[in-house]
Amino acid sequence: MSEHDVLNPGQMPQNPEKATLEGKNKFMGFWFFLGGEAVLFASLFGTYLALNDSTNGGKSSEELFGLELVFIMTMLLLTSSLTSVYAMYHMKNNDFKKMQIWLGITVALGLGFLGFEIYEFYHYIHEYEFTLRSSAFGSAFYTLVGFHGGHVVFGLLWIVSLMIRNAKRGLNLYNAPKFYVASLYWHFIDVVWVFIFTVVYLMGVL
Amino acid sequence: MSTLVATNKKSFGSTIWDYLTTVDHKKIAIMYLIAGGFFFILGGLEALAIRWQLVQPMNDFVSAGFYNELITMHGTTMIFLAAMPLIFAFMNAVVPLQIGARDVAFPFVNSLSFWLFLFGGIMLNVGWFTGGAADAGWTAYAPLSTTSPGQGVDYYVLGLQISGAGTLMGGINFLVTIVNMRAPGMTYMRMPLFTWTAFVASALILFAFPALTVGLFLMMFDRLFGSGFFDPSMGGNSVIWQHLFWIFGHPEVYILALPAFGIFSEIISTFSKKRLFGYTAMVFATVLIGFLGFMVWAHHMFTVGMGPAANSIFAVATMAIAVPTGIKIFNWLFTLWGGNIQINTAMLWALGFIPTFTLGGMTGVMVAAASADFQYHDTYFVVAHFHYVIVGGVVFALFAGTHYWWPKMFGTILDEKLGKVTFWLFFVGFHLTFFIQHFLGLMGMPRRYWTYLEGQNLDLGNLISTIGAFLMGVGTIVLLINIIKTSVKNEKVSGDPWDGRTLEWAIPSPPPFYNFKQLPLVRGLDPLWIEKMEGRKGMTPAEPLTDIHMPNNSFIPFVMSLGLFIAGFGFIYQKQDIAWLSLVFVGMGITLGCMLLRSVKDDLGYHIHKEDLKKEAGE
Amino acid sequence: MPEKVSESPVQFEYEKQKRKEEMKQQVITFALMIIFTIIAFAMVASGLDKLFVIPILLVLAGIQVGFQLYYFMHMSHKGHELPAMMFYGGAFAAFLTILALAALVWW
Amino acid sequence: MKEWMGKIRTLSLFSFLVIILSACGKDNLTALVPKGYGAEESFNVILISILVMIFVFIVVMAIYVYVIFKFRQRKGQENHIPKQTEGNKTLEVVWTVIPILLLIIIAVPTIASTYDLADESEKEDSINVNVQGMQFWWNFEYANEEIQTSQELYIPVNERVYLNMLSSDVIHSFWLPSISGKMDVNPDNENTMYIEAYEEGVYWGKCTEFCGDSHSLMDFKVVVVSQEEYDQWVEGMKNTDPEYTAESSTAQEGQEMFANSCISCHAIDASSSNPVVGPNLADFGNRTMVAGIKNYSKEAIVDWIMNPGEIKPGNGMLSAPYLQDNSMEEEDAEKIADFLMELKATDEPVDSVEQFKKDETENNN
Ligand code: HEA
Ligand code: HEA
Ligand code: HEC
Ligand code: CUA
Ligand SMILES: [Cu+2]
Repeated sequence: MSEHDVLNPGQMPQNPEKATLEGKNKFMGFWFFLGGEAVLFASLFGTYLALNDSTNGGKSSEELFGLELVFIMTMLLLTSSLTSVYAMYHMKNNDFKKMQIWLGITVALGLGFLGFEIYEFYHYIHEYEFTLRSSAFGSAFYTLVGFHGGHVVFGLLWIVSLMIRNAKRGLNLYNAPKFYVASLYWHFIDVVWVFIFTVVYLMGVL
Repeated sequence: MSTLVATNKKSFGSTIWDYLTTVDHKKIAIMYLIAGGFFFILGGLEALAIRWQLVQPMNDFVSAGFYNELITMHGTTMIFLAAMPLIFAFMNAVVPLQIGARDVAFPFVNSLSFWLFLFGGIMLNVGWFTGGAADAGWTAYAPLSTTSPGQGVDYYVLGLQISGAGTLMGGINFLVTIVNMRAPGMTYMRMPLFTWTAFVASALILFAFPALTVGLFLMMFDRLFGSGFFDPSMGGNSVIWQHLFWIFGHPEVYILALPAFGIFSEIISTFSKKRLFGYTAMVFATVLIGFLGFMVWAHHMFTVGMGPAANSIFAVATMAIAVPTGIKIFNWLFTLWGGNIQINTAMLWALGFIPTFTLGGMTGVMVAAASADFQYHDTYFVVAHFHYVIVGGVVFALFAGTHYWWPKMFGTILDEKLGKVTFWLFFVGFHLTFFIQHFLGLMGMPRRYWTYLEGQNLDLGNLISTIGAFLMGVGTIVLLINIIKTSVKNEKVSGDPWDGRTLEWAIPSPPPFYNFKQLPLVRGLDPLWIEKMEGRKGMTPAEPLTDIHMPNNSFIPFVMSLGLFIAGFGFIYQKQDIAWLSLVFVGMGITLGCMLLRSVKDDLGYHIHKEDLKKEAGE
Repeated sequence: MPEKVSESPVQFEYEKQKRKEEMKQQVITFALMIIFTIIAFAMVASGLDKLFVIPILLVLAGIQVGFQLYYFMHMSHKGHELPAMMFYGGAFAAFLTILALAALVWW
Repeated sequence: MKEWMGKIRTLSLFSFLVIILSACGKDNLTALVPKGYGAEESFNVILISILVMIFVFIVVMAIYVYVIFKFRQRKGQENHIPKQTEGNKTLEVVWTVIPILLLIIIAVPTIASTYDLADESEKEDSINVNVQGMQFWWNFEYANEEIQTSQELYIPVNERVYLNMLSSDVIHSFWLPSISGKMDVNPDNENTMYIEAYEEGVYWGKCTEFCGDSHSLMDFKVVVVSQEEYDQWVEGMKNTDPEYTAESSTAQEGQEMFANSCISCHAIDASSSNPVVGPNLADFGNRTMVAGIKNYSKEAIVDWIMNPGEIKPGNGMLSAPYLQDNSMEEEDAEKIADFLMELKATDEPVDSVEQFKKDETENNN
């Protein structure tokens, strides 16, 4: 069996993402990478916590943040996590079409999230003149949230390019790990967001 | 490409192209060795300049500003561009062979790691030619670094960021390789100690480097985009940088030291003709050192003013590391005990290491005593401590590994006589240079002093120290001569010149590009030794002869790294002229384009056919 | 770690069924996560005391992350021992980092 | 705790060690001959740890030397295959437990003295000095006396003096090896440490945190005087006069030039209301050194005025206008020096300073 063939249900391994050595490596390597990412974001969170009162006379978190927007963003991202679980569910069922659809929904939700985030930043900058250069707090805020936003952008680009690239040829053992790993990445983005909305926004307005 | 073309003689151009595109761990190892060796000499020359400036009080061989560039680049070069890559050279050359694998888990990423390191290293040094290299110390404490004029520190930030990305990928690569690619029967507790230390060091890389990445990002934003993380006038705090740097920095020293311990474990066991004493304890100690290594970073910050509680906690945690390290020292001694010790050059380095490192470790525990560190900190006592562990531990290991694995990597054997000359010159020079520095420190000589006043009783010690440094230089030159001589003579050796114990010695030197024709069946610790003791010549295969799947060469890693290199200049100079921002887009475009290309273009590799393998074997 | 391959369509159907069950669980997990989020936001909006709310917020966040990892990212499945170990390694280093930066910087 | 530590120190082995070590190093600069509370505390810990380390090293080296000689390959034995031992439980326990015990021996006094040296219980009732570190000099403001001085800190002997330290640019570190360990001087957080000297004298202080080009030259002195002298000195400092007029005629000319070129950065009275731009010169006539590093003499002062960048690369005085337009002649500088040498808080320098100057000039000839 060549790795390139589209699989029929009878040939589908239980875990297509780990059926080949390459897949197994990718799967393992990506989890390790996420372990490193955890430290990366921790460093950013730590910096944020150290500096969240250093407003240097400028705007503080209480004055800036509104919860409505963040709540909507949270819902969007949480839901997109579920939809990507659906996508992987259909991948394992070897149902390529449905997987693509669910991934599409995931991307749409992610784009929505991103749109709100851009709006939020725009708002802070233009309404409050709160920027990266306003204060150490500003620096820490934009860097932490912006880093997360950057991850969202990268995740979206990644998933979209996978979807386009494989649209014609369907699922096989060569690309299954790629889809799986991209979905892990997406979940991780959500994990980080849980801490961002808790630590930055909720604790910020308290 | 499915025939075995490797043996054909090739033109110079195609050899270069081969190395630019290779994904073979053995060739990547050689590139790491050459690049790391080059940077070692560069860092060494910087060290010699440092020592020459300090040969007498109020010397004016170099200016204050240039001296600061020298120490910064010496430290940075030695740690990031010499010691780490040389460790990576041996990890690449040896780890896949020791676990019986055909390559690392991600050959493409492996080559990317190398090119990122190299371009990052070049970037760091570009500063020399554009008005001054980084001059804020290898630790780049803010706000000195964030306010340092010129572009030197920018090159430091971007160079380290690029090469750090390479290192991080390398770490993940080795983790996955060791987890997934072991030959049948190679359980974790049968892995050679070098592989174990590579494994733990890779885990440390994975968890330590992200902190540096973040630190460098923050510094880059502060310097280039006007943020205020470390700027007190914006409410920032310079101590954040110190924490981030040392959260990375302390594990970093064990990233260097652990593989060094691994190298010595292999050598001591091979040349005592004994199995490593207390193998299980050695593994346990390695893991424990790695674990504890994460909880002690603030011992570099005892004088920062963290308060007595934090100081005490970090002091005690630091001292705890002496216990697993001591376990290692005694296990090595008892491996020697009752052995049949053959003292050749590689072993000489190992034997030189034991007392030297013990001294360095002991001064480590001394500086770990917080209230005593109020005296030692930032003096030559600390300089002496860390050169004892880093040179006496890591550099000795690199020299030892060079002699030990040279046959495996190049198929020739380094000259023993010259090797011993190198050792003695370097060893004596080393102790002359650094032993006296303990006293210089306590006698009132702080580090990073470009000069010292007359009449402070520091003259003699510094003179001796400088003389020692030049002896080390001569020793290194002898090694270079040795390498040239050996390469010119080009006398081939067998696959197992040392009567080795581990799998890398079970295949020819240098190994064929697919490493193992058939994966070996591992039946215990020191698998080759076991087979030899049972009268067999080599390993029993674990599989029938089948087609071997190989990855394709690729030029993408080189281009991808080049893209980041280009973008780096854009980041640095956009501060002066926004037009430079275009370079950022060009560079990042190249890199992201390469990633996209890599992602959408299937790279399935190729197969070496069974028949060709047979033909090659002359069947 | 040889992966089980579903030899026959019958077995494939069986596994499909199993996955369906699991998927239900995922949806329940999701519902819980939404509820937790709403609780968190509501608590903040209600203006309760800081010292009371913050620990609860952190616990809720912790549970949510556990859900993500164990259910959405399948860390509870077989073959995730090493990923789990590595991830916790990262989490450990992460914890120390946050603690240090939050507690020690201004001491 | 100090008692039993004291007893340990009298052990003959230690006295021997101390003698050897004190042979190295310059008096009042070396950390090996402690003459103050902090340095002594640190030194005790250093001694204890050295003792432990000597023990460890002897054990390691004994085994090491034995195995190398005993088990070295002999001629004709190249193929001998020794017994392949796996390990030894008892031994492994031994070399795990003993180091732990040894570490405890070091850890306990370490923690005790770490806490002791951070003790701030007497801060309220002690002399408090606000220390300001700058590239590349030090300013000392006596919090209760409303006076300030630069480069040379006067403290009474056997008194705890609390230093509250803050930097106005990059990080520096205040190190006084013979009297006390060091503490960083950060730009964002004030650090407090105390010093207490046992003997009168002038002590060398160094900046130990890398702070730029002249980091190596950012020396300061601590002048330890009797309580009496201290009180006189403080009194004198309080009475320094911003309107002071020079006595000799050259000095008067010098003063005029000083008023043109220098007064924007340098004050000639010690009031702490003067802004801290350049070192306070109120007591300059009694300085031990010029700019912290040059032996005190008129030539040195002239050299400094003419070319401060040569002496301390990158220092803050380089932006002085007279240096930008090269308007200073050597003779002018000499006159200014005459004026500066007249600036004194007390007619005679304190004994310690006098002694120090004598020693240093002898030393360097
Ligand atoms: C390979 C690199 C390496 C290694 C292995 C070590 C190992 C250790 N280091 Fe070192 N260290 C550095 C590289 C390294 N270090 C560098 C580069 C710096 C300076 C960075 C800078 O500021 O630029 C530094 C600085 C440094 C400091 C900060 C000093 C200061 O700036 O004031 C401290 C403080 O605690 C310290 C402690 C230790 C300790 C306790 C160990 C321990 O791991 C040592 C353990 C080993 C032994 C103890 C010997 C063997 C044990 C026995 C024989 C058992 C019995 C022993 C006893 C009971 C004591 N190191
Ligand atoms: C792996 C790390 C490593 C290594 C191997 C070394 C090796 C050496 N180091 Fe270094 N050192 C550091 C890491 C290292 N160092 C760090 C991190 C710092 C702190 C920096 C800072 O403060 O920021 C430091 C600082 C430092 C200082 C303190 C500077 C100061 O504080 O002012 C000194 C001074 O003596 C010194 C000396 C030396 C010497 C003499 C060697 C020797 O062992 C070098 C021996 C090698 C050679 C001598 C090579 C010679 C080669 C030739 C001669 C070849 C000839 C050329 C051709 C034929 C082409 N080092
Ligand atoms: C731009 C401000 C500035 C001006 C103007 C200036 N100085 Fe200075 N001066 C400094 C600074 C800053 C230092 C401390 C340099 C160092 O040690 O790093 C200093 C140091 C000195 C010292 C050494 C002080 C000591 O405590 O040992 C003397 C003497 C001195 N200046 C004299 C003068 C004279 C005389 C003039 C005028 C002709 C002058 N200065 C003009 C800033 C200035
Ligand atoms: Cu100030 Cu060094
Ligand atoms: Cu450390």
